[in-house]
Amino acid sequence: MDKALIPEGVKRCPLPVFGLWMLVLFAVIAWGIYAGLTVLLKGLNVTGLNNYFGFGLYICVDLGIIALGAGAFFSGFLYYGLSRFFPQLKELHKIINLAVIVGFCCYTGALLVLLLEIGQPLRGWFGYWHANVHSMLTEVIFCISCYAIVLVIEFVPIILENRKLDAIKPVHIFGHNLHEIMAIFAMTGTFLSFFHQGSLGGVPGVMFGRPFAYREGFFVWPWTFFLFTLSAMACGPAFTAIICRIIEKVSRKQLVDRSVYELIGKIEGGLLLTYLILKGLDTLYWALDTAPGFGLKLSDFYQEPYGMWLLVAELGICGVIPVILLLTPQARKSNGLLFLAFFLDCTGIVINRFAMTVEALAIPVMPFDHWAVYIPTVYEWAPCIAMLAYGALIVSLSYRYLPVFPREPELNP
Amino acid sequence: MSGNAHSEHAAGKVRYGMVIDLDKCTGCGACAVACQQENNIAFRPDESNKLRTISWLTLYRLENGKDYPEHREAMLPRPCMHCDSPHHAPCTFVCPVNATVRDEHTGIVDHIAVRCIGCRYCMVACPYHARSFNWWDPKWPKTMEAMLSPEVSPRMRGVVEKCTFCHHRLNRARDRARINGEDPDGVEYTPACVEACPTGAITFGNLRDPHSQVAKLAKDPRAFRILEKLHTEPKVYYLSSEQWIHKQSDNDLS
Amino acid sequence: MSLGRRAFLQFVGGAIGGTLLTPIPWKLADDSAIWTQNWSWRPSPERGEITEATGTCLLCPGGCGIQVRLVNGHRAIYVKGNPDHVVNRGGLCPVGAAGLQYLYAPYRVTQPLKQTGKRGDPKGFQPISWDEALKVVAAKLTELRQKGQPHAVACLTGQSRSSTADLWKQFFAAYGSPNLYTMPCHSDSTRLAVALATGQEADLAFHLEKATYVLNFGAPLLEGWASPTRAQRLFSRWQTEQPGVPETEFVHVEPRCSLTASKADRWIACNPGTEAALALGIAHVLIREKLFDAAFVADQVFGFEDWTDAAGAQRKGFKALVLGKYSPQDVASLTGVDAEVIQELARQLARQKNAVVLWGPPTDTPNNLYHDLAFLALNALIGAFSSKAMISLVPPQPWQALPDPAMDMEAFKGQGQKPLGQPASTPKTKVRPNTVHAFFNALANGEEYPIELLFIHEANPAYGLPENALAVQALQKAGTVVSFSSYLDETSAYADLILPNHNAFERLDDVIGLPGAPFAFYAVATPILSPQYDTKATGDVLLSLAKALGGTVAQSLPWKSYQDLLKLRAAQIAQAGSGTLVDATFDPASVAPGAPLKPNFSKASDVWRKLTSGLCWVDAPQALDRYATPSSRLELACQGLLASVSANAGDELFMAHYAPLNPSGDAGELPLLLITHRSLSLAPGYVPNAPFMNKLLPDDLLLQQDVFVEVHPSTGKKLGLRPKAKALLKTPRGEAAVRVRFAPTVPAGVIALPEGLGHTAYDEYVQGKGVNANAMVEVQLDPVTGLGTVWATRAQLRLA
Amino acid sequence: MGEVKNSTSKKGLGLVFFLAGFVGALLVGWLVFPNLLYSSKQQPLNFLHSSHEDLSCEDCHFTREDGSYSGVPGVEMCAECHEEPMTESEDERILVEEYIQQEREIPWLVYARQPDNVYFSHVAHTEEQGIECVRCHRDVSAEDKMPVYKENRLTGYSKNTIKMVECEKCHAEKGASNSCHVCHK
Repeated sequence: MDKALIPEGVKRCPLPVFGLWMLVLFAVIAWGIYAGLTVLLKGLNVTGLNNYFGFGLYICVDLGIIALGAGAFFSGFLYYGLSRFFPQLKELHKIINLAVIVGFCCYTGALLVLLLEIGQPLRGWFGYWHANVHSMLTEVIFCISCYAIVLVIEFVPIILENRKLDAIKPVHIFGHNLHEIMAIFAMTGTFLSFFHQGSLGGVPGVMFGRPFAYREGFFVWPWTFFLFTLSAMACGPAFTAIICRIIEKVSRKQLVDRSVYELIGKIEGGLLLTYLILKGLDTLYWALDTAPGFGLKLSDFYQEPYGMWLLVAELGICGVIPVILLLTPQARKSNGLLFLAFFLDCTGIVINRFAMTVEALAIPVMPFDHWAVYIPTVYEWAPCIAMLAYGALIVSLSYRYLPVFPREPELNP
Repeated sequence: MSGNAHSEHAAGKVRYGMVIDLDKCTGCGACAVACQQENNIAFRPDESNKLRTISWLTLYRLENGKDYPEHREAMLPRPCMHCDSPHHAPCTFVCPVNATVRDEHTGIVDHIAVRCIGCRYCMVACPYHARSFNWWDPKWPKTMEAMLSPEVSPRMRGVVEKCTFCHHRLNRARDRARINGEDPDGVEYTPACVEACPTGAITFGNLRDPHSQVAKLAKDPRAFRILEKLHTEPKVYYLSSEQWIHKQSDNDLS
Repeated sequence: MSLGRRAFLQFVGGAIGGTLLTPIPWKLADDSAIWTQNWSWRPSPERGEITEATGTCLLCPGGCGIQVRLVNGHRAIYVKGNPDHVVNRGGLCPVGAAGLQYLYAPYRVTQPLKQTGKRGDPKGFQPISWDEALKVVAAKLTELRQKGQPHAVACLTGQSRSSTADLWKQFFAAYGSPNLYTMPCHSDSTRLAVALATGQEADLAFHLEKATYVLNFGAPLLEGWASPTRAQRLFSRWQTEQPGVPETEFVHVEPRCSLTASKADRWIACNPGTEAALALGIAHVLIREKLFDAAFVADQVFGFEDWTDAAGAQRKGFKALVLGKYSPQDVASLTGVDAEVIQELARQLARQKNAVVLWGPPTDTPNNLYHDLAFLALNALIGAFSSKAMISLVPPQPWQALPDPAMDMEAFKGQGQKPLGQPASTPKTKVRPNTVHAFFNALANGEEYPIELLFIHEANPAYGLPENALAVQALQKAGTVVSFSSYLDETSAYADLILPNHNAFERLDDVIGLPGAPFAFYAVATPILSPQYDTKATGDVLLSLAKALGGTVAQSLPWKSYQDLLKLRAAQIAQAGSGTLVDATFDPASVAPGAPLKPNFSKASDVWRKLTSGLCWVDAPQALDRYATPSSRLELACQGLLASVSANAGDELFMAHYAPLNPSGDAGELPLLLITHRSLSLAPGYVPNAPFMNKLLPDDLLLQQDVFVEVHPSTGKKLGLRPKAKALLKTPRGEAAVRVRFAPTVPAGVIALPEGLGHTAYDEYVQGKGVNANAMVEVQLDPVTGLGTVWATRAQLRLA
Repeated sequence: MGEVKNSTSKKGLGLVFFLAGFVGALLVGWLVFPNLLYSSKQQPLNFLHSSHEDLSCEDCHFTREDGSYSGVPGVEMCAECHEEPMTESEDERILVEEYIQQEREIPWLVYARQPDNVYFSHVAHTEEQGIECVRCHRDVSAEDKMPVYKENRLTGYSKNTIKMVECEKCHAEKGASNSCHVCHK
C-alpha cells in the first residue's frame, strides 16, 4: 500500500510486518515519552541521579550517542572533503546517506534527552540568552543546535529523494541544489563536529575540582580537545557501519560493497591507534603528574564497581584489540572480526564517556568522603531506550522510503 | 548578554571568608540548623538519603581510622567554600547560563536559583559537594510556612542551591551603613551559622583585612583548607591541632 | 484538495511568521521563565518589618538567652542566641536553633481536647472549651479530696526548674498528695548523694571555668549535658589558648567513643558501667601513694579512717575499704583499663592545681547511689571541696520560698501517705527521692493504692521514660489522665483531657538554676510572640484550678496570674539584696563560693525590667564548709544510711563502692551489652527531633525507617553480620528491627543505640524513624534510693 | 498563459493565505494576547495621595533603621486619622469597617511588587543618588484614581514590575555593581 513511497528498484518487507515493527518502536517511544513526561512533571527525583551523581545515564548516553553520531560529519568530511585527494574515499558515497541519517538521529535524539537532563526544562533557553562563554556546556548547547540544523539540512536532500517528493519539480530542483551544496554543509558540520567533540573533550579542562577528569594546560588544548574529536572520528563511522550491517542482516540484503566496510575498518583502525597512543599519553601525564599533584595515585581512582576493569576494558579490550583487528588485513576480511572490532570500538567510546561522567563522579574528591554508586531507574532507561527506538524509527522509515543506499539495486539484483 | 560580572580575579580589599576551628567544633549541628532556618531550606519527611537532601552546610564525620579504643572522630562543618581560584571557581566556570558568578568585590560565589536551569554541571564541578539539587518541589507543613523568612527566596524544584554566606545579611548591612552614612563596601556582618555556633568555632569576616580575626586565624599554624592541591583557593579555612585531620584534608599518597 | 493543503501550509507559515513578530512567543518565554520561578505551590514568605524579641529558651533546662526575629511582629522567622546572655553568650544548641519548628509544628494541640473514643486513639479527641475542661478537672479534684483520697492524685512534670514546678509543689502540698514526680534525671541521685554526704539539699556546682584538669566519668559533656550550650562554651573556653592562663586538660572516661570522648584531650575507654570502679581505683592510688589532700581529709572528712557507728560498732573506713578492694590490678580487671593507666591518672590528678571530677550516665538517668558517692569521694580526695572550691553547692535560694501552704486535715493525711511504690530504704534526707519508676511500676501493677487522677506536664513518659512500656501500662491503669502537652505526643495520646500549654516561645516562664553551673541562677523567659492558638499556660491553669477548689488550696495559691508569681520572685530577689543581674560579661571563674555577689539593683521593678530584657540573676554558690551531717563533716561514710541499710550490713554499704546491679536475661542467649547514647542533633527529651535536625542525622545512624546499632566489626563478624545489614535486636524488654553499623566506637561485645528515635506520635516528619531506646533498656531500681537506674542491658543481635 | 496565470494566481492565492495567517497572527499577538495574558484587578479600596497631602512621603514610605524599607503603611497608620469615617465614600466605609475596626491589614496590590528572589534596596536608590521615585513608580501626586492593577496570569506579577534587563542597564550606566547578590536573594 505504501509502494508509491518506496524507492524504485528496491524491495521492502510487507507493510504489516513493517507496521508491526513500527508499533514496537512506537510502543517503546511511548514508554519513553511517558517516562520523560513523568520526569518533567514529577521532577528528577524519579531518576537515580543524586547530589553526587549530577550526571548519569542521560549524560552518558548523550555523549556516547553524539560521539557515535559524529560519524556523519566525519564521513561527510572524508567524502566531500578528502575524496578529491584520495580517490579511494569515493567509495564512501555508498554509505554517506546512512551516516547522515544516523547523525541526524543521534543529534536530535540527544537534544530530546538533553531536555530531561536539566531540572528546569522550561528555562532551557537561558542557555542561548544568558550564555556563559567560558562554560563548555554553552558550547555544547550551541554546537548541538548547529549540528542538528546542519544534519537536518543534510537530511533534507535524502528525504527529497523520496519518489513522491522528487516528483514535485521545485522540490526536485531544490533537493538537487541541496545536493550540490551538501559538501559545504558537510564540511561545516565536520568542523563544527570537530570543535564540538573537542569542546566535549575540553570539559575536563575546567574540572579542576575533579582530579579524575581534570586535564591541564597543553593537555586540554589541544590534547584532550583532539582526543575527544579523534575518539568520535574513530568510532563514528564504525557505528554507521554497524548500523548498516544490521540493516543488511534484517533485510537480508547487501547494501554496500564489502570494500566500504574494509575502508572504514582501515580508517577506523588507524584513527583508533592514533587515539590510543594519544589517550595513553594523556592518561599517563594525568596519572604521573596531574593526579599526584592532587595527592592521588592511580589506584585511588578505582574501586568496585568502578574498578580498574573499566580502564582495561576501555583501552585494552575496546582499544587495543580493535586496533589489532582493524589493522590486520586478514582480520578485516572476516566479517565477524571486523564487526566485532567495530562493536568494541563503539563500546570503548561509550565506556570512555561513562568514565568521564559517571565514574568521575563516583570518585570521592575529599579524602573523608565516600564512594557512591549510581543506579539508573526505569525513568532513565526508558527515555534513552526510547531515543534509540526513535533512531531506529527514523532509520527504518528512511530505509523504507528513501534511497539511502545507492548501490542497493546493483548489489541485490 | 547579562550577568557580565568582572571576571578578572580582582585584587580587591574585601574577600569574605570563614575560619572553622575544628578543635572547638563539637559537631552539635546548631550551625546547620540555623542555616536551614535562615535560608528557608526545604525539608522532607525522610532525610536519610544524604545524596538527595538539601544541605547548605553539611557536617562530615571524620574518623582517624583506628580501632577501639584509639578510634577518634571529629565533625567537620562544610559550607560552600566560595572558591577564589583565579579567574573562575570550579563552578562558575562551567555554568552555561551564568547562574553562578563570583562577585569580585566580595569574593562571594552567588547562585541565582531563578536563573539556574538545573543542569547540575556546577554540582559536578564542585569537589566539595557544596551544592544541593532540588529533587522535589519544596513542601512545608502548612503551619510551618509561617516561619519562612522574606529575606531569602524559597527555591523550587529543578534548580541547584548552595550556601551564600548569608549574603542577604550583607545587603542589609550595606543598607544600614548607607542609612548611617557609612561606606557600604567592606561592612561586617555575621552569617547565621556563625551566630548559632555555641562554641564560637566559626569566624567570619574579611580575609583581606589584616586586623580582622578571620584574617589572623586563616594564618594560624593549625589552619588548613580542604583539597589545597586542587588550587581552588577556598575561602573557608579550618583549624585543627590533630594531624590526622590535617591528613584527611587533602588527598595524599601512600 | 491540493490547493487546500498548500494553502493551509502557506497560512500556517504566515501565521508562524506573524506570530514571531508579535510578543507572544517572546513574552511567553519570558513569562515561562518567571513562572518557573514562582510556581503557585511554592510558598512565598510574608513580607514586612523585621523586629527582634528577646527571651529565654525553654526547650531544655539550659536556660539559654535567645533573640527571635519577627516579621510584622507576629511571625517568628529565626532564633539566635543572645550574645549578651550569661549562659550561652550568643550560640544555641540545634534544638534551640530549630525551635520554630516546634512553635509552628502541625502536631501542636491548638485547643483543649477531650478523648471521646478509646484511650490512646489520637482520632478520638474532640475539642472542648477551656471552661468546660477546667470544670471537669476541678470536679474530679474536689471529688477525690472529699473521698479522702487526695493521695490518689499524681503528677509528673518535666519542667523541674521553673516556678511552675514550685506551683505544683505548692498545689500538691495544699491538696495533700505525696505523688508529685519529675521526669527522671541524674540529679535525682546526685542530690541524694549530696544530702547524705553533706547534709545539704543542693545542686552541685562545678567550677569548670577555673579547672585546669577535668576528669569526667561518662557525663555527656558535649551531647547535651546540663546546660548544653553552656557546656559547649565551656569546652570552647578550654580549647582557647590564652597567654598567661594555664590550659585545661579534659580527660573523659567512657566505654563508647562518643563525640565527647573524641573531643577530650584524652579518652579512657572502660567497660560499660565500671566508671565508679575506676574512680575507686584512682582513689586507691591516691591513698596508697599519699597523693590526696590530707589536710582537707583530716580536717573536714568523716569516714576516711575506720569509724564507729551510732551503735558503737567499729566500721571500716573508706581508706581501708578502697585500699583493700580497689587495687589497680583489681580495678583493671573490672574496667579493662590498664593498671598503669589507673596509676597514671591518679598521679596526674593529684598533681593538678585545679582538678575536678565530673560524672554522669551517657543518658540523663539517675545513677547508682554508691557510684555517685564514689565520685563525690574522689573529688573530696583531690581537694575539690576544699578551699580550692572546685565543687560547691547551690541550695534553694531564699527568694525561691513560697508562702507556706495552708494545709487542712486532708492535706496532712494525704501528705502522710507514702508515695506510691517508694521503697522503705529511701534515705531520710532533706531531698525527696524522685522515685518515679517505682511509682509507675506500682501504678501499672495496681499495687498499694490506685491513682485516680494523673497530671502529665511537659513530659512524655510514654516515650521518654526508660522502660517506656511501663509508663504506657501505668497510663492505662490511671483513672483519669490530664495532659498539659503542647503537642500530640505519645503520652498525650493516652490522655482523657488535653489542656494545651503555651509553646515554649509563647509563654512567660522562668528558669530557676542551671545544672552544674558554679552559680545560683534565675532567668525570666518572656514570650517571644503572643499565643497562636487557644492555649493556656499551665501555671495559670493551676491557679485557676486552685481557685476553683477554694479553701486552703486557693489560699495557698493566691496569685491572680502566673505573671504575678514571677513578679513576686523579682520582688523577693530585690528584697533579699544578694546576687547581681548580669550579662555575658560575667565570668563564672570570678565567683567564689560563700562570697555573695553585690546587688546591682534596688527595686523590684528594676529587677523585673532587667530580667525581662535578657539579664539574669546570679549569685555565688554556697561554700562547702558547713555540713549538716551527724559528724558535721563531709561524710565518706554516710551515717544517714543507717536507717536505710541493715544493721548487719557490710561496712561498704555506708560508703562509696562499686556495686553494679546485674542485668536480667541469660548471658548465653543475650551475650551482648546494649548501651544507649545521646547526640546534640537528636532531641531525646520532651520535644521530638525537628525536621531540620533530621538532616543532621548521618545515614549510618538512621536510614529511612531503620536505626543503626553500633557494633564493633569483630563482634559483627562473629555474629555473621554485615555492615548495613538488617538485624533483629532483642533485649529482656523487647525486640526491634535495626540495621548494623560496624564501628570501632564500641568495644567487642558491646552495642550502642541512640536515644531520640522511635517516635510513634507527632507527624510523618517525626514518627516511624528508628527504635525508641527507652523501649529496649532495662531499668533497675537502686536498692537504697529506689530510683530507676539504667546501666547496660543484655542484648542479642542477629541477622534478620 | 492560463496555466501560467493559474500558477501565478495559485501563487497569488498562496500569498493571500500566507498574508492572512500573517496578519491574523499579528492581530492576535498584539491585541488579543495581552488581554489574555494579563488580568485586571482593582485595589481593595481607592487611595489617593492627593487626599493625604497633609502627610509627607516619609510618613508612610520610609527606610527602617535596619535598612529595610517600609513602602506600604500598616492599617495602624491609617487608624491614626481614620479611627472614625472622615468622609461618606464607600472607600472610607470599607477602610473603617472592614479593616481598621477589624484590625486587619489592607491587602493592597503593589504595582511595583518584585518577586521573592529580588532584593531591592531603596536606600541605595535615592534622589541624592540621582534616582527619582518616578523612575520606577508612577507619579502619584496628582492621581485621582488608582490605576487598574494588571497581573500576569502566568507569573502572578504586576505588569509594572521592573525587569532585570532594565536594572542591569542602569547599573552598567551608573557604574554600579551588577553582581548577582546585589539584587537577588
